[in-house]
Amino acid sequence: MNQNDLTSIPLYGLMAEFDSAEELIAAARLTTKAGYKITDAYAPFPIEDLNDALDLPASRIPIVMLCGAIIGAFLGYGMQYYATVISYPMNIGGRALPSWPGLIPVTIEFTILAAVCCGIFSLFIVTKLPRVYHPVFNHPDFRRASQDGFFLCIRAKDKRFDYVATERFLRDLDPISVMAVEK
Amino acid sequence: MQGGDPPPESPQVFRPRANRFYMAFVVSIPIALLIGGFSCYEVYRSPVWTDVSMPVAQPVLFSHRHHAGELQIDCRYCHTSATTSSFAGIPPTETCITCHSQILKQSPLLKPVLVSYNTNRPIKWNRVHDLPDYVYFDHSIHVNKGVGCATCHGAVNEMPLVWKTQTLFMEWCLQCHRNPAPNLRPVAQIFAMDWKPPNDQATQGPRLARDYHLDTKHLTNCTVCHR
Amino acid sequence: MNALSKTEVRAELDGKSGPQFWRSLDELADRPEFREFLEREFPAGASEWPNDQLSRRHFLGLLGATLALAGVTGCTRAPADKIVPYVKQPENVVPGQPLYYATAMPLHGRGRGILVKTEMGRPIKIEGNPAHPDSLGATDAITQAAVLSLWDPDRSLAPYLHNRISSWPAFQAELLAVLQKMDADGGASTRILAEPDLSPTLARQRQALLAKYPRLRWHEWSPAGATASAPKPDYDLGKADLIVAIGSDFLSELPGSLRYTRQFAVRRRVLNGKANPNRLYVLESTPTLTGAMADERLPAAPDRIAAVLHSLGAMTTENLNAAEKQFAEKLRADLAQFTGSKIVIVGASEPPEVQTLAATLGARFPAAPPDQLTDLARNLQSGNVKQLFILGANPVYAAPFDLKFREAVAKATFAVHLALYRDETSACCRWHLPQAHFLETWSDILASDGTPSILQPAISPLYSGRSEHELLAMMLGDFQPDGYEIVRETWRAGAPNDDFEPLWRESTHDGVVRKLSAPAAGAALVANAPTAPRLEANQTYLLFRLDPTIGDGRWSNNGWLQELPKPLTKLTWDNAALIAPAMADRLGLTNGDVVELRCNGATVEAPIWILPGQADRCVTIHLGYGRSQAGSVGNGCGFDAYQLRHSTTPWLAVGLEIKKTGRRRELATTQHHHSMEGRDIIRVASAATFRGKPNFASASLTSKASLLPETPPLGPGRYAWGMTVDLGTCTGCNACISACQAENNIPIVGKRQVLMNREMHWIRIDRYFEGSADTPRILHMPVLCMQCEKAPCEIVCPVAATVHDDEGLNAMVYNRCVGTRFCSNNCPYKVRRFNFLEYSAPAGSAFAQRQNPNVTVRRRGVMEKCTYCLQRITAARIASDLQSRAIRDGEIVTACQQACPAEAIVFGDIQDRRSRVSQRKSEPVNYSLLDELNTKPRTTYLARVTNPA
Amino acid sequence: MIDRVISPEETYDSVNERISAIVFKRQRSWGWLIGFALAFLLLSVLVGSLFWLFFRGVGIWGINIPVAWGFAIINYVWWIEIAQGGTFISAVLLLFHQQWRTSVNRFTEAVTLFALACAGLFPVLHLGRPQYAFYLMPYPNTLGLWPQFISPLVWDFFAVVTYGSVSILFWYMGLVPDLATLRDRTDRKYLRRLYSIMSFGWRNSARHWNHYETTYKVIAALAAPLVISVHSIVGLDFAYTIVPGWHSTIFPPFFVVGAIFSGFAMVLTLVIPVRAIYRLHNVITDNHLRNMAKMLLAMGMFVLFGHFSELFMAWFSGDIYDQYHATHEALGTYAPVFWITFVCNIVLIQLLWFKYVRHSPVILFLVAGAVNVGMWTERYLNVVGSLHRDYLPSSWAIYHGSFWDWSTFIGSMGLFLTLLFLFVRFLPLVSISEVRRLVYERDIE
Repeated sequence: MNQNDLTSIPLYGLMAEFDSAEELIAAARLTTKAGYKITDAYAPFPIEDLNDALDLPASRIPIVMLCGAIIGAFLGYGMQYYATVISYPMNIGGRALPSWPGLIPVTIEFTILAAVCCGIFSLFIVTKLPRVYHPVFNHPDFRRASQDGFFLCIRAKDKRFDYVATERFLRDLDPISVMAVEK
Repeated sequence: MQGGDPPPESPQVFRPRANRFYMAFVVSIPIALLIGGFSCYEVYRSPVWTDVSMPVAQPVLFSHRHHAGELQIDCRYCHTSATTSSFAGIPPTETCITCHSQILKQSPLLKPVLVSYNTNRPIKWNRVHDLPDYVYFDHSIHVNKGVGCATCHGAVNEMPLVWKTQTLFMEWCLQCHRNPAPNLRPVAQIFAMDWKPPNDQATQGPRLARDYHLDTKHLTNCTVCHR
Repeated sequence: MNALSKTEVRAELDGKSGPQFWRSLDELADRPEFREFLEREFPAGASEWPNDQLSRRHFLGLLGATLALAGVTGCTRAPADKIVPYVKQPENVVPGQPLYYATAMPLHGRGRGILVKTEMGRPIKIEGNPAHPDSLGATDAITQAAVLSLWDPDRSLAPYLHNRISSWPAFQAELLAVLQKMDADGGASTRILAEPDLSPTLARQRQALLAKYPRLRWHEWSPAGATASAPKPDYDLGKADLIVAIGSDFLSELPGSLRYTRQFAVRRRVLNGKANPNRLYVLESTPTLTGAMADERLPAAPDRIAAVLHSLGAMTTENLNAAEKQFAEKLRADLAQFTGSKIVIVGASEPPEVQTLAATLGARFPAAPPDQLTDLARNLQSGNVKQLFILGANPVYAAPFDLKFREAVAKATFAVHLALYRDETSACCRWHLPQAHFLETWSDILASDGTPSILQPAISPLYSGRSEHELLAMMLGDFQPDGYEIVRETWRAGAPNDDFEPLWRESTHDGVVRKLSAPAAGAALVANAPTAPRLEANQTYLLFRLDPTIGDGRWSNNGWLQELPKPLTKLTWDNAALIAPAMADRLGLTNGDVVELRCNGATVEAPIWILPGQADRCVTIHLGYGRSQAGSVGNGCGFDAYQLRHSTTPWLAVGLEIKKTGRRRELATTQHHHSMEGRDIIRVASAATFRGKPNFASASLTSKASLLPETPPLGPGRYAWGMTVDLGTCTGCNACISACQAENNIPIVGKRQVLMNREMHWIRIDRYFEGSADTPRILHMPVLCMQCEKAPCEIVCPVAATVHDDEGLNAMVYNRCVGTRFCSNNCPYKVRRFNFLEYSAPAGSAFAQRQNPNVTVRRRGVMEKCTYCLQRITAARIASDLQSRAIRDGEIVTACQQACPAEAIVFGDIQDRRSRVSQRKSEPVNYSLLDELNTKPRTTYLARVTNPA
Repeated sequence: MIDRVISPEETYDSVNERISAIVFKRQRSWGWLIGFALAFLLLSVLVGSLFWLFFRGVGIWGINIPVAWGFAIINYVWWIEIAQGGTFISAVLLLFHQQWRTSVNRFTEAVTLFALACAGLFPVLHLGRPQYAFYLMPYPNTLGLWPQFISPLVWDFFAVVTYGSVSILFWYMGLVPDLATLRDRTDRKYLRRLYSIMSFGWRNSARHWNHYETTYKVIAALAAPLVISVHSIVGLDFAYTIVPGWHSTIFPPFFVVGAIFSGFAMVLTLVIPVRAIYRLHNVITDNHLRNMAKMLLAMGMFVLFGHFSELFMAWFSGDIYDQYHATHEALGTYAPVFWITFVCNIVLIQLLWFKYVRHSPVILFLVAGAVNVGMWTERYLNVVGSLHRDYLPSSWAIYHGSFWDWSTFIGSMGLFLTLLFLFVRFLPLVSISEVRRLVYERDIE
């Protein structure tokens, strides 16, 4: 194939498939070293080493969850305080108002529930899921990514992306195959 | 889930637009819940459920506007026990006859009344203000402690057929039991249909509350209305 | 009156009993015909009164019906409701305000003064009449429950001819013919069997009748053995320092018992830190409430009672066993010591031998009631009697078995039976006539001390009932009898016409007649005294007693009384053969074993109930059960003790044989465990101990520190309601339970549910036995909601359905309750009751008419409990607020307090130092139950101070 | 070391195949059909009982005053404690890097969910007026009223709701990658779409895995205190009161360990047959069973300690009511129940000291089953034993479950089993992605 018709196809990126997790990790390291930023890897299970290989920043979702927890706690206690002291104070078994130890359990539950919901919610946001159509699925063998395939993808929007150069670069990492993925 | 088939040779499961459908679906769930909840909340408080301002048909076309409004007949003339008993009292047929043995004897509107009087069969009125049976409301104490008829029953003197002007929800009872002052009237004004809170109600209300020995702390006890 | 539709209603309900009966009423109530039927009933009843002067108590069925539903809790949106006014409003009826009428209730031939509370014309509650000597404002359980019988849909609704529905005119037509026959023979072949009511009007009519038909014979009989003529001894227990009761339950079974209890209690009460109790000796064969109050009690078989009494006279104690000897010696010493201020009472049911011995100690007793039934039965059998008029009595069921009364009645060609129910006797008579309930009739009756009262109706007859006076008037030729005029005529004789009216009005208003006089009541009697059995040693005795709740059987169809736990056995819905623990061991019997009792040649099968304190060799069986025609509630409960009752030995039979059958019968009791397990629940001390250590009840307790703030978070309110229960004077008579049931719309649940421990009484009386099983000390303790200031029930309720109000009431908001039952678990006193099923009377049923419109009727799945009669507190608060004054001490009286003859219950504001309840609480014997739990109960107890020799 | 939790001959492919085969290859398994039929039968018993319950009211049960709580609460506690096991294995063991959890966590989480479904049923059923259960929920109402927040039952309500939602989220989150695997392993168009939707189009991107892993761990970290709070609250339902035998500070921790105890027992009783039926010995190795057996033993000893401390406090406090309860429990009305509990929960588990027992699935299965029984009778003792004789002897009474008590209880097992049978049939009952990772870790070792 020659230069001009290649550029005419809208590209998502170049996808290289590897034989094993180890090779994928190694390849990912080199790719990052080579200065490619907008890259991604696909493996049938989470691999810690991939994160620094692609130098992915640590996820910030826990911070969101922490905020959620704090908000939940205040909501929980606040609601109970309002109900028992402000909205309709009642003499329950001659207990003080508020009898705060009794309000702790519900506060705890609120805290945890809020944190977890925030976590799940932000996970959807950062991963931009649900997304049932995605260019990577155009790759004929991509179905193995969820079974025993290991893929490395360099995105076309990467500054240093150049079809020919990048393809050669990937081939040098001796993958099973390198393939262009259309948008 | 829509999205249509991708071209047969493609390994894709869905077409691109499927993503938009999916996202729309996901987002719509919480929105639907919010709208549903809110509308329940609103409907329950709306006349659809509470019958507020919905005139109630009666076996006799009796017009409060005419009797209480135009003729200026005092509430107590018919609702005799309002000041002395828990139950305000519905006038016996006799009461109607006292006047109507002279006036409008022949009017067809009056027929059911005469029939009742002659056959000794009572008239079955339809309740307008019907509290649940586990709520014990006492007219006498309210009327004697500065709560006017119109405060709860509205301007009956302008109603041809009577309707509810208040929801009679517990929260409605409570707002007055918690802070009666704005609604309190001097004894003389209790049966006045046209009473409006004077400009100095802010000062007069609390004063009346004191004079009537109202103890709001006690008024919010469950035992005041429920037994 | 549409008799036919009534028979249909009856048909619907026939053969149903207990809960099914309530349910079927429910189904019935949904049918339009039935609603129409109800509506037709009540105004019809009203229009029957021609007399204008009576119009004020016309029965206002329709408005009544709407308000009766005021009890029913609606769950969701309220259905479109009708509101129905009068056509002509009776004067002094204010809708929503109750009216009280003073009248009297006939009981064992004597009258007990009562006040009837009517709401919108419906009698819903009976209170005692303070002005009446036999009430003094108190009532007993039966009086409280009588109002339920008024509303009983099983009551006879119309005259019946040979058990086929007929009418009064039809009866009068026949009566006319009969009267002509009687004129011919002067009433020779005519007999009247009446209950021994001490009623001047009845006496007057009897005399008139005997004058008109000189050869007519009038018989008086009741299974209770009471007679109008026999003079009853009357006592003033207040004066006595020493009381000796020999087989006499004077605290509960005599017409004057309420007064005696009041007098007795005065002496037993700890007042201002001082106690000067009288001393009570009780010598009896079967435990009674009086026995439970005794300082010295000796259970003994009749022959041993005779022996003990004899030894007192003979100044010797040989051939007495240790216990008897001890008792006899103490008693002899005290009899010597307390000369003058002593009273000896002997029971009417004791054998003559004992009575005569007791007389030597100064006991007065009525002559053995002459038995007039035997004579009647003989004459019936021999065919001398053609016309028989039975007024109220039920001889076919209750007559001694040897008289074969069923066959006897059949011999009379014209037998007429006037009664509340179509019972066993009605079935055998040519005519059954519906009797008007005593709350529906004009009459009069004397109290045990001879004070007359006028009975005035609180409501016109619900059905076509007539009073016995009206029937007698018919026999005297007046076929349009008017009960009102008949009674007035009796009394008019006593006063010149012009001042009669005010005196009459005063008498009817007060409930006792002071300034009018009536002809002395008394009857010409045919008597032949029963022959008493000889008291041989080592015999087994069979004792007959009236049932403590349903009496001689006349209350069998009263659900409240059926479910009321018998004071000592705590049994409900059943009677049993009571035997001593020792005897049970000998015979190898346990509770519920069915045995065959053989006596006087008759046999009956009865379940065994072992009762500590029962005398050895004595078996007690209660009359009144085993009925076949009582009604849907009473049919088939228990066994018929009358089947063993011989006319010659009405109260005591000798030579009883007991045979095990191997079968068992489940008996429903409300208390399974009878020992206090050494827990400090009921606190008792002798007068001596008390003088040494007045605070013995509370001394042991040290107040425990609490981390929780002591004052309720919302601060105290205007009042702080509290209550004291005096265990020293409580006799455990059950009046409070019955009163509470009437006041608070408490449903009955039936035997099955009681067996599952689901009875609903808000106040119960715990009964414990202490000491040896043969001669135990019997202790009573009324337990109701303690209204704890630190209520354990409230903190566990997830929906705030039970919370405190600022006056210290532990409120129960039924419509908020979701039924987790957590509150009951956490209540250490277990005073909460739960509607496991739909127990309450269905709306539209006759019983719903009886319900107190000021108390919510609880539906299925809701917890309920005592709230110190909140409705009465609210009423008083509104009344006082309307006058801008504080509630006065004693202005609020709870239902239990009002009924209590011993004034053991005191209620009031504990913030007010001068209130009676505060004073009671300041007594040294004041203590709170389970106070180590720091629940801070508002209900506290006054420990019992006894006075043993 | 690691090959003790995954057998050497397993590869990515074999794992994928073995597990997804259960879902895809619907080979005629009569066992499953019959089992499902039975479960469904029991479920219909439940439905019938509920119909009668709502028609007549809770009076159809044996409950009374004083014993106002009966089977409903017993079953509630029993089920919710069973639920505990799953969360503990999948969450707590995850935090402690116990690799052996991976092959069982999916299944145990499912057990958690279904047990929770049963548990959640009973608090509502046991209400006298279930139609008003929503009163326990804080929501804007026309009454101006709120729940009574210092009631343990309100705590319970929030605890169960939280526990339920967190468990579902946690469970489903773990499922997503496996659903993606299923999506990619089938060629049936509609199945692919279904799984594609269910897996939100998961594509195993390293960037996603990064966030996924972190969140999963944090949620696990939160689930641990959650389960502890939940079971402490269940314990407080009793300890909060003043009932002799309930009012005891040991209860919250006692209930937590009791929960882990019965949780593990139930997992064992279910895992042993399942792995036999679906021949999963390579992923769920004997070693898994041994570990769980050890946990069972450890928790059993904690439970024993709980009992002991109850007795000790009764004696030590000098409270006559507690003392009476303690002695009456072992010797009184419900002595048989007590001794059944004693044998099942305390005597039998001592067998687990022996290697032989821990190594024999059959005996393990029996012991675990006994513990399930024992935990139920133990709750019976807790609820009924304490209530039937409290302070005033006058109100003491006997309680025994009615026919409808039993039918409701057994019916609830039907609900549980039905859900379980559907689960093993239609969803991967072992986490494929995590086992794949095991294979990987084994290989690099």
